[in-house]
Amino acid sequence: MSFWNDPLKVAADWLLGIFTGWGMPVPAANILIGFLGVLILISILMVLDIGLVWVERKVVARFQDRIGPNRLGPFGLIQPFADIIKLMIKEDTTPGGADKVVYNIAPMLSMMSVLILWAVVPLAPTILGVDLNIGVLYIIAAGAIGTLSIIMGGWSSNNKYALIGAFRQVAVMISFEIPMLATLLIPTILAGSMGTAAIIERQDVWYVLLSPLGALIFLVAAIAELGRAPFDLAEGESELVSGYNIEYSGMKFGMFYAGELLHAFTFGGFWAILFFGGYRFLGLEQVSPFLAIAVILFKAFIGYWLIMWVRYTLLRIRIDHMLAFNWKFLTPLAFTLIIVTALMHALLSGTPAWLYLAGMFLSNILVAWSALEIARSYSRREREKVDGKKAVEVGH
Amino acid sequence: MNPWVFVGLFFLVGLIIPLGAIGVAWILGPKKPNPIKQTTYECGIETVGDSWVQFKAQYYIFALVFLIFDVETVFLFPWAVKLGALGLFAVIEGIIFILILVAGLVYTWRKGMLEWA
Amino acid sequence: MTGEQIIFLVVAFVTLFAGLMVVTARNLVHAALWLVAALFGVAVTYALLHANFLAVVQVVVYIGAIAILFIFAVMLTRKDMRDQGPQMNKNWWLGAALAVLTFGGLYLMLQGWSGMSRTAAVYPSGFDAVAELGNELVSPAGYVLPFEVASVLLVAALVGAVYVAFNRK
Amino acid sequence: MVPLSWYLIFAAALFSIGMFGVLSRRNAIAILLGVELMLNAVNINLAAFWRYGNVLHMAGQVFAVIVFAVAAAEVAVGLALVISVYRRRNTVIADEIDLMKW
Repeated sequence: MSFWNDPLKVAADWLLGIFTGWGMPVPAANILIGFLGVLILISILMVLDIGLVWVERKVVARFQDRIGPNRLGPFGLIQPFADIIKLMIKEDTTPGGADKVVYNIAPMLSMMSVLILWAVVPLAPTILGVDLNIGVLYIIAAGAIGTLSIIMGGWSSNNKYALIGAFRQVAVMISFEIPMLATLLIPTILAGSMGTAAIIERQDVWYVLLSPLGALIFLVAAIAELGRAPFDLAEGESELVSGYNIEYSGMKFGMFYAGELLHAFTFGGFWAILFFGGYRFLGLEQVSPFLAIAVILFKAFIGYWLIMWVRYTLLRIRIDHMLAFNWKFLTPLAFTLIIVTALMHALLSGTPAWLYLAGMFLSNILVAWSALEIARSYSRREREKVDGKKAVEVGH
Repeated sequence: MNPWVFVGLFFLVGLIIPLGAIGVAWILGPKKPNPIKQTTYECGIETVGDSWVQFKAQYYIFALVFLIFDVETVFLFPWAVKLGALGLFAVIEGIIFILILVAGLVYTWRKGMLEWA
Repeated sequence: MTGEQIIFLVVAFVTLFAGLMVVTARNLVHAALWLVAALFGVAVTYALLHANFLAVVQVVVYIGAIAILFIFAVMLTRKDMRDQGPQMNKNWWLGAALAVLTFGGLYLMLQGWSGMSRTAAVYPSGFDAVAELGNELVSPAGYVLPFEVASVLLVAALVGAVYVAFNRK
Repeated sequence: MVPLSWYLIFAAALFSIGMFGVLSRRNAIAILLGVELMLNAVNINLAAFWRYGNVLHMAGQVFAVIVFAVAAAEVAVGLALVISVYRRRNTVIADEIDLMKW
């Protein structure tokens, strides 16, 4: 019975007994068990990734009023495996003049930057890779490695499109990292900890209710960080063909592609952890760890679905508009939100829970509303300036 | 034990799995390179010069602004962790910190450095 | 030799090798990428020292921001980046001699110091260094002034850098 | 357990490598790369002394954090100067930037 309550510990103890029985010292055995656990987790993630290929293709087809893969197996379920086999037996070309070492490392780093994120994802109260007390910053650190992999891939391909695509992508990624860092501060302030496990434990009220604006900014910044539409200007098919991964083929391209899908799913998971209570849902997580895993995967999938919805509905934004949107609107808004959240948190802590909740929620709405009003009046003035100029020109 | 050992394991496995996938593909796939196949793909047009074209200085400006904001925002994290226990005084210090930061943003904005053109 | 020592030696060796490549690589983009490797090695060193916050900040700030800025700067100053010509100035042997002398001098000085072979106390379990750091950074008895001055310094750097590099006149 | 001396010698070696880079590279950007190595070596020392001294006193980590800020400021201004010189004189070779030399 205890296995169903705490499967990780039971399995680890069982393995520890076996390994020490072979005469292995305890720390070495612990590390070996950790290695096996990580290997199993990441293998499951890779299988999940294959599933995501099918989900993505099926969902995009539905959004575009098509059927999507439907030939191989029921509902085209075998399609992603066929894709994998195709990637496996495809010739792996390297462009002439490419920087071979950097060129080959880049796709691996790209995949790795996604996989290491799962070290801080708590799947259930007792199932967590590592409980780091800087968990939230770890997300950004992993993102930094992803940024690096893009610039490496773009530079080493010896292709103008790839380099320009990489530059654009990196400019967007680093720009939107600032609002993302800023919104990560909000769960940190509310929970009083940077650890992802602690943030979930202290989330008796979903933080999306305390900070709806923060959740929204985080989602926007996450989509930009992922480089998906409407922020996928590196891919700009009409100008750059495919951006930084244009010269990659076969499995190396597959790594970039699979990494992007898993990254989107992972950020859905982080959205759930930071703002939607992670594995917690109506006390289900107390019943069984397996239910908790189901809850967090379901929430992550909802986030992923939302990201897909945005991707296949909106148009691509031009780079100057995107950067202006970030630096002139999102970043000041995010910093205002931190100031307001910190002030309200300090002023309202100690007051009844309903007052705290109402104060937080209303202040967020107020900030969002006034930001929209300022933006609206600014754009009206800009429009009038342009219209006035036109009127003068016509008058001449 | 140091918790980073397990983070290290994630890095290790995170490298091994893509390496394995690419390695299997390398073993299975055909290897018949030829000069045409290895030309740079630029929509069928012959490549002129190398890929090192002149870039807009604007990329550098955004990276510069990003660097400063990145460092400053990262500094706010220890403050945010301890915020609940420290009270209003610490909150005001943090707000001053953010306002100094925003002053830098306002300066860059007014100088017209955030324009792409 | 314990596991920790082996990890330290491997990390130190890799970091120093990457450092040597930074100062000798002909291609500057390669030098910047080797710098990333060296900085990552330093981040691992922080992790070995239980300095969690420093380790992540090292990756976020150095690899995520400073290395990117270096690569952008290299791309912008393209005419000099062709790998032709000597990458070292004519006094490079003097620099090398000075570096070796510095290392030798530091090493000898350290040998004469009594605290050299000190080992660390066991890391107190349950001690949250990040919260303590936050406390020190904003409490008036701690380092609140350096904390605020750091912000002023960064804004000054931003203003100065923007003004110097891109004054449109 | 790793003794303190290993960290200090490691930091000293990294510092010397950085210094070699600063003294002997011709390219101004490469010189700044060397400066980064030197700053990192200093930071290793600060973190090591924090860990091997009293862990409850955060001074070492606070100093290291301030060094991060200084490093960021140094890179921002240093690279801006290099780019400024490049735009005016079309070179980033330190020997050729000799307007102030007599």
